[in-house]
Amino acid sequence: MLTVAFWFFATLMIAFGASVVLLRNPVSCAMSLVMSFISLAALFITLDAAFIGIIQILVYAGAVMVLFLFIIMLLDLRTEESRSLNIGATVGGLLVVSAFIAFLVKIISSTPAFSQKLPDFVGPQTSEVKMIGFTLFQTFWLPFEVVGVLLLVATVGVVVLSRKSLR
Amino acid sequence: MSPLLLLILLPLIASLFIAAGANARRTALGAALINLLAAIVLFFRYDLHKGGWQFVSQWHVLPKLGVNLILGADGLSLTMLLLAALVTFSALLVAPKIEKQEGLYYISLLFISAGVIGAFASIDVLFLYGFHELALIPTFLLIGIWGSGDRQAAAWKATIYLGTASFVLLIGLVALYLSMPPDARSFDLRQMHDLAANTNWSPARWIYILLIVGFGTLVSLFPFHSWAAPAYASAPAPAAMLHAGVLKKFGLYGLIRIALQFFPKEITEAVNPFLIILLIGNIGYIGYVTVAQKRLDWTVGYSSVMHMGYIFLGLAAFNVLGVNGAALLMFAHGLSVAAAFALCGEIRQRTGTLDYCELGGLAKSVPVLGLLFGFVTMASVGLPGFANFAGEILVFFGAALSFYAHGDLIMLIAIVIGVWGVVISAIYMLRAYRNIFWGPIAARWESLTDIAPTARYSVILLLIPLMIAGFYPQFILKMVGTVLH
Amino acid sequence: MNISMIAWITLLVPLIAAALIVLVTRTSKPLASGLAILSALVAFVGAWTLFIAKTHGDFLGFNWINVAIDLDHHFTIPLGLLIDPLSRTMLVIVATIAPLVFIYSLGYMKEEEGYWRYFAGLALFLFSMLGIVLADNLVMMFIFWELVGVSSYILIGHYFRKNSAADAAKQAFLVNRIGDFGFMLGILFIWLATGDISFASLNPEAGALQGQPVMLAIGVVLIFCGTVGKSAQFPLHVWLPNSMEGPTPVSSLLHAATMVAAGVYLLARIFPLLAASPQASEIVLWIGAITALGAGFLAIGQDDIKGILAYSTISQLGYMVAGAGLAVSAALPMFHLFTHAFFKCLLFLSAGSVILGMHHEQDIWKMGGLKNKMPLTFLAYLAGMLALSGCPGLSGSFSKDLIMAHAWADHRAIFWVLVVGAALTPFYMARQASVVFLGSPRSDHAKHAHESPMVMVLPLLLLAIPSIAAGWGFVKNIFFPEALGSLEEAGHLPWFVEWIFISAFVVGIALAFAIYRNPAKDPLRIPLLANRFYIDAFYDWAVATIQGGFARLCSFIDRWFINGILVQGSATAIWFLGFCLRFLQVGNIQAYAFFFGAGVIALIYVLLTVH
Amino acid sequence: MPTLANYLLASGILFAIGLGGVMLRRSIIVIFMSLEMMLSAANLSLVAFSRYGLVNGHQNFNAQILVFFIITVAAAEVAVGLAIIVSLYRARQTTHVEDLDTLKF
Amino acid sequence: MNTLLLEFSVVAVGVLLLLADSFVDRSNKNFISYLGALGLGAVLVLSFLPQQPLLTDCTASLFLSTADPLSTFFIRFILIATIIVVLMTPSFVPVLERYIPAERKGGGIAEFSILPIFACAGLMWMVRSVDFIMIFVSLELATISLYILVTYLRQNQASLEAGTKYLILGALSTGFLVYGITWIFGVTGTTNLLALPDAINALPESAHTPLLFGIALVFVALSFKIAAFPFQFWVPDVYQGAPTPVTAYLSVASKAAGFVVLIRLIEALSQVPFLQQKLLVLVILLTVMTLIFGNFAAIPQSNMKRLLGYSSIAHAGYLLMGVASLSSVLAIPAIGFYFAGYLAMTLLSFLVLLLVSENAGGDEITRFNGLSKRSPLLAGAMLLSMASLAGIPFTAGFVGKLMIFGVALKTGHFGLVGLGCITVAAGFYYYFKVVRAMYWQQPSETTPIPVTLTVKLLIAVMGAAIIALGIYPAPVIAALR
Repeated sequence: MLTVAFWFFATLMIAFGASVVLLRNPVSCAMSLVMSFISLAALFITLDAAFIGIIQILVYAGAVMVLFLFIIMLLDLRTEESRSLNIGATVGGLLVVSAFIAFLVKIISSTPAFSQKLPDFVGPQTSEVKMIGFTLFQTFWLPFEVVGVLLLVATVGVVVLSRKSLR
Repeated sequence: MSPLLLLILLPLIASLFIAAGANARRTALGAALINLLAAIVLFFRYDLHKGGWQFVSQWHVLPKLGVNLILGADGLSLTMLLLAALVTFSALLVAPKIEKQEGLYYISLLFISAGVIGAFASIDVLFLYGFHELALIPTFLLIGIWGSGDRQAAAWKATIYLGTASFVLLIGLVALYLSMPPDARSFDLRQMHDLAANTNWSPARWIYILLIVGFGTLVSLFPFHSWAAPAYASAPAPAAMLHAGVLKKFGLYGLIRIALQFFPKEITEAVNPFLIILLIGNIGYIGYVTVAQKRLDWTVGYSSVMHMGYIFLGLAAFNVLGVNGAALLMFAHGLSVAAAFALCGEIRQRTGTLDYCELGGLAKSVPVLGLLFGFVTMASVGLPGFANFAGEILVFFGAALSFYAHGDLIMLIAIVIGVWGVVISAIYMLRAYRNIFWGPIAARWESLTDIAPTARYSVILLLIPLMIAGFYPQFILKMVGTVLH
Repeated sequence: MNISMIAWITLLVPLIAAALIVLVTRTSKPLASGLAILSALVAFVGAWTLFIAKTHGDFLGFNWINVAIDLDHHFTIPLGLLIDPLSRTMLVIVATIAPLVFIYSLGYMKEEEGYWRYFAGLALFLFSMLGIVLADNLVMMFIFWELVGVSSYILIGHYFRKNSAADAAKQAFLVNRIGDFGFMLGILFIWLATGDISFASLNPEAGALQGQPVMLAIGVVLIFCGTVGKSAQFPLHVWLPNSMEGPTPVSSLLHAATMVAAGVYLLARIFPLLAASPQASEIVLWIGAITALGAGFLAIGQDDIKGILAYSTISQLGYMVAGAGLAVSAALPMFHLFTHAFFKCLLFLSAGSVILGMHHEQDIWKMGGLKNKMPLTFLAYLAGMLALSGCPGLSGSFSKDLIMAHAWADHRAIFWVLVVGAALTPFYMARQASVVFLGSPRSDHAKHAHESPMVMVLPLLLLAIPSIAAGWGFVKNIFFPEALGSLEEAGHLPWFVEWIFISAFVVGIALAFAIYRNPAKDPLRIPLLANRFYIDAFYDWAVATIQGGFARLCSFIDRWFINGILVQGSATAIWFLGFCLRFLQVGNIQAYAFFFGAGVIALIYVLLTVH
Repeated sequence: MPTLANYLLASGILFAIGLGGVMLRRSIIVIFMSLEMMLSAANLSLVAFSRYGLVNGHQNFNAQILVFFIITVAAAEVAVGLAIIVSLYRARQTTHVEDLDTLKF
Repeated sequence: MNTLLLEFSVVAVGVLLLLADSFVDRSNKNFISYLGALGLGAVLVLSFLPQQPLLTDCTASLFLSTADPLSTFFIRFILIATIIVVLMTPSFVPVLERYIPAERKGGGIAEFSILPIFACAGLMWMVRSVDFIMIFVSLELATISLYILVTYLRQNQASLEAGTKYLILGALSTGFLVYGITWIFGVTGTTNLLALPDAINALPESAHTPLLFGIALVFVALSFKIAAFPFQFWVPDVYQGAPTPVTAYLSVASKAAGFVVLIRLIEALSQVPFLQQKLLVLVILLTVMTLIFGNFAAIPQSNMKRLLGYSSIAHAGYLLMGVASLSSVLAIPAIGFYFAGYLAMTLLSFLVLLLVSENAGGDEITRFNGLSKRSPLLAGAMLLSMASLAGIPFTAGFVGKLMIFGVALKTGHFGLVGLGCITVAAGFYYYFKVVRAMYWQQPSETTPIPVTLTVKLLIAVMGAAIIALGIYPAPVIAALR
């Protein structure tokens, strides 16, 4: 069952991921990114990280991608004008990508520890959310604060950058 | 308050005043004059019987790393200080009226002066080095702004060349420092002397070569001389005087202080032949390059490169005679070449050219200038009565002695070429004198005004000690003798 | 007032005079000349005092250089005055002739400009010459050796606005420098070999010279180079004739009587070494002989009244050098130096008088019949000319014949060379005499020539006396005591040798008068001689082509290889590297991303593979 | 049962695809999407690692916190990035990288 | 006082300023920057008060190093840099007004001097963090505020382009950072640098390759931050396009923070035997390439800001030389000192550049022609900073180079030192180009350049700092030993 789910969603994720890069129309790119993210979330769930999965769907597939689509619509971006794609860049890019994947494969395959079976889930007594909340506010409160500041900065920045005319 | 520190600070303070808007020329001259007097006093206050470092004073900088600002002077450095003060004063004296940015002009000169004084007055090697570098930018500005001919290219080349060379030198010094026992590392010359014995000498040969190359470039040792002639040719007279007369001697001073005194015999003897070959290049090869020059400023510029060969010969002799001769020659050459450049400037001011083909017969219209130039000519061809001769003689005797001691052929060749070099320098200097001051005079030179009093006095100021030291070399040798044993 | 002080005063007064003239009395003619003459007279008095007092000793002044090599060794170059028979005699010669010439100059230079320069030069010269004479060691002699070089440079270049004069002065200095090159090396060599530079302790057995004939020879020959330069021996003789560009009194004092003789004096000084080294003396001998003969021939080809005398001087110096080379005794060359000084000085001064009378016309073919116009000059000239030609009974014959006699004894080939020279001497002198003084005037100047003022003629007459008498026995005994070296006849000479000398004289004179009885122009004109054996031309070519070429080559290398390729080249290379590198910054994000990715791959690779 | 290797490989490939997108696509928007993709790929392997608990056998939930942070930061980045893109578009009427090469060499 | 207070008080300053900006109703916003400087100054003073170390039971100690010399030094460093940059902004207002659309005067100007303060907080956290999570978030805080600042001139094409490039490449490096952290965490199970060495030592041989993979990716991100070749490509473009104060901030503060993290990482990993050699080789490679690229590519530059961009790459090279010599005790003092000097000379040069380019209307070096006649003060300041950058004695730059090369020699990197000599020569070449323009060339116009009191003060302070550090470096070095 889990296996099937994994293979299904993994292929889905990668396929849509690939189509993000391959499709020409930004909108379809965005849509396939959404799909890829959803299947990613599914994979999270297969890893018993339901909460993260849901966050993923809410934040990414939801908010972020809506933002993307919104901007695309706003700017009314048509498909990339079919300029002759730069052979050199393409070949170089593909070379780099394949090299990267090759390294990955080599590393993953060369490490026995990675081929272990999934250990059974010794989940937290309390609910996952609760647990995350606790760790977040007990142990990780400092980074959390920092992230808070970061969000503030981001808001200010977005206002400064995109507001039509500043007061 | 150490007198030496005052000696260094005075020009800097003066330049501050100038920057604040004081009368540039008067302020500068005043500072230089006080410095000159102070230098003379120190020179004679030095206690010859006690010897060694005197007037020592010290300020901590990085005591843990053995870096401190230590000022002090012994016979050799006092001689060089005297030279520096003399040349500074007369250089400022000959400086013509400056239209554009007079303040900057004098500030630059004062900075060079402060730099050389500091270099000769510091016992700490790092400051010795640093003070010398103080002159880099002022020279750049002086040549670039107020120079003549192809000044910018010359200044550009000289600055980058020298900057790089001194960085190589710095690496050498640091390496020398690092090669000492970790617990007792120091840049203090005196301490370095004591440590020289129990120092880790594995990379010593390379350090030695680094130092030779670094210092050598500053002294325009063949083949690292390309910067010198063009820079001097196009520099304004005072800058050329200070640079060729004093600043250049820093390299030799450093060699005597550091390279010669620390390194074990086997290394120096292993490297010496190459040094000798290079200095043969200076005397023989550059000598003939000088003969081929067609303009006075280039002739003098190249001749100052050539004469370094003699000093190097003295150093390469590695015995008391040679090094004493070298020290004396440093003093002598500093004065004579400064005077030469001063007169170059005077002639250029009047005629606007230094080309042998265009000049001639000036001795009629500017007799005093001619007379003075005659003296300078005779000094630089190494004529008895001028210190140059005494220095060269000593150098030759020293070289002969070391040939006698080691019997290496290359030294013999160096001696023969060195003695022949005296003929070479006679060839070009006499030709210069004959072509500029003798022969029939062209109509347009009939009505030149003779040398200005200030310039006249400044040149005389340079010639007097030159002749004193020529008639009575002990005047200098007594001093430097206290250092070199 | 002790002896050494006198010696020092004698030496230094002229220097002081020179300094004063340059510093103070540049404006006033009488003061300048007065100071100079005064100093010369002081020197004269001092010299004679020293001579009469038969002073002997080495008077140390101070250590000019004194360097402690280590605790108990010092390297010193002392400045001291060595007064011995040799220097005494030389001193007298110099100090006697100098004042005469100084006084003579009063008249000769009256009209000239640069008066003070001239007399300052003379005073400086006197100082330096006395220095050479009194020097007690090689380096000190070298110092003054250089100084006479300078003073001669100044004096030859007196008419510096004439290109010829300027060039002559330069040439004189340079050629002498070439000689000094050897001299200096010689000093170093001797010092290394014997560990000493003072004349007193020169001996061929000292130090490394012990049983090393080759070393000794090298040392002596190197020092002899100095002589070759200063005494204008072949091949460095070219400067002397050109030096005639200077005022005539200068020619007579420096370039005839004293300075050029310094070379011979040097040989006499190092005579112990010279005598001990057969190889060296052989070389010296031949150089001298060749010079004596060659210059004799060249004298025939000259038209300039001073030129003839110049070559004759060279030839006579050749005799002296040859005399030294015979290695019999130091007195032998000195004797000829002694006599020659007087009559050659006399000849030049009278030539000067003629030139002045001829309004600075020096070409003998424009003269003629002057004996009536300037009788006193003619008489003085006659004395000098005969003395020089070796007329029996006059000073020249004694010294010259003595040298040739020794040559017969020791070295037959040299003898014949010298004899031919001895026949040439009367020939060219008689030629000059008859063309200048006899016959009829060849130009207006000659027609209106006039006797010179008394101030010039008096020195002539005074000099005529020693020219005649200097060779006579009693004079010889005064000035050449045994201590200086024997002047005995060289063993037993066959009867005819005397006759060879006399016939050489007679033949020379007779031929000359036969050929040159009042011709309008030179009846025998030999291009080879007129062009000085083309030696000068060769030198000019060599200097221009070989040295100049070499210099230009060096300059070219310096400009284009060292500066161009090495320095500028490396700078350009770095600049170009930077120029290429900056084109990596193509400005395109994707390119950057690609480089980024490539960098990532590279980093991973390095980290994974390096061990 | 899928092994850790599978997850790692899947996420790695997604990451690589994102990288490729950054290098190959011209529209800045899409490039930005690819960047987001890379981040989430990282998240995936992070969660996988934590689930498989290599070190001492049982899960390490700190990873999930990290994932949480990453998502937040990414969101903020997107906001700012899109703002930049908007103002870029306003000024230049383009979101194409080729048009951004006035600064070079 | 509690060391955690520092950063939070900086944040507080920022927030207060935001409030002040929105409530105080003035068209002249300069007071914001002065207030900011004041606040930061106060924090700087705080940082000199005795800091009580974090209690071990305080969870923050998992993320922040307690006050160790390195972090204290660099916290102050970053504070000072920020203060100077904030004080620069008033002189930059005219440009801002030209390039941002404001419906009334002074609109959107305050944020320009407030955002650096938040970035400052981020960097301060960054230099102290000993945990990858903390490093990540604080780095992102700083970076995102810098994205905004770089793009701040919304209607200036260059600024926009620079912003976009910085954004995309920055995000890319973030991706690699995250992915790298993932792998390191995955293999070792920890994100804490201090715990890392033991964790690694406990690892089986087989787990080394994935670990190295992770380390490599983290290195990529850091190299991007410090602009080491081949991750330096953003630097010249972004420097050229960004608003001058921001460029200054980028080149000093964020680079410094990057280096601190790099040093912490390397120090942690060097405790693992099998990593030492690998890391050393890696760093040396980076050093060589960075030195060559930065110095040589700078030679032909004609735009001052771009030149300074290349020069900052070059200096990253020298600093990397110091990092390569970390085995020497003096290495960290050397790096710290180099930064101290670098701060003074770089900020000074940027300040002068800012004034000149505003006055002469451009960043090209030719705009500096004859500056010595137009304003001796500015020319002198620029001369001083150029001399220091080139490494002339009695300037901070010289002592910095001296120490860096010293430790390199001591560690035996002779090759690096040799290369260093050549690059220093190149340095002379391009730095003196500016001097040449200022002193040799004739000015196109001769009107003197007005200089405000603040600027005079800044110039005086920084110039004095350059010389003082050059003559008496002891205090700074002592602070790091």
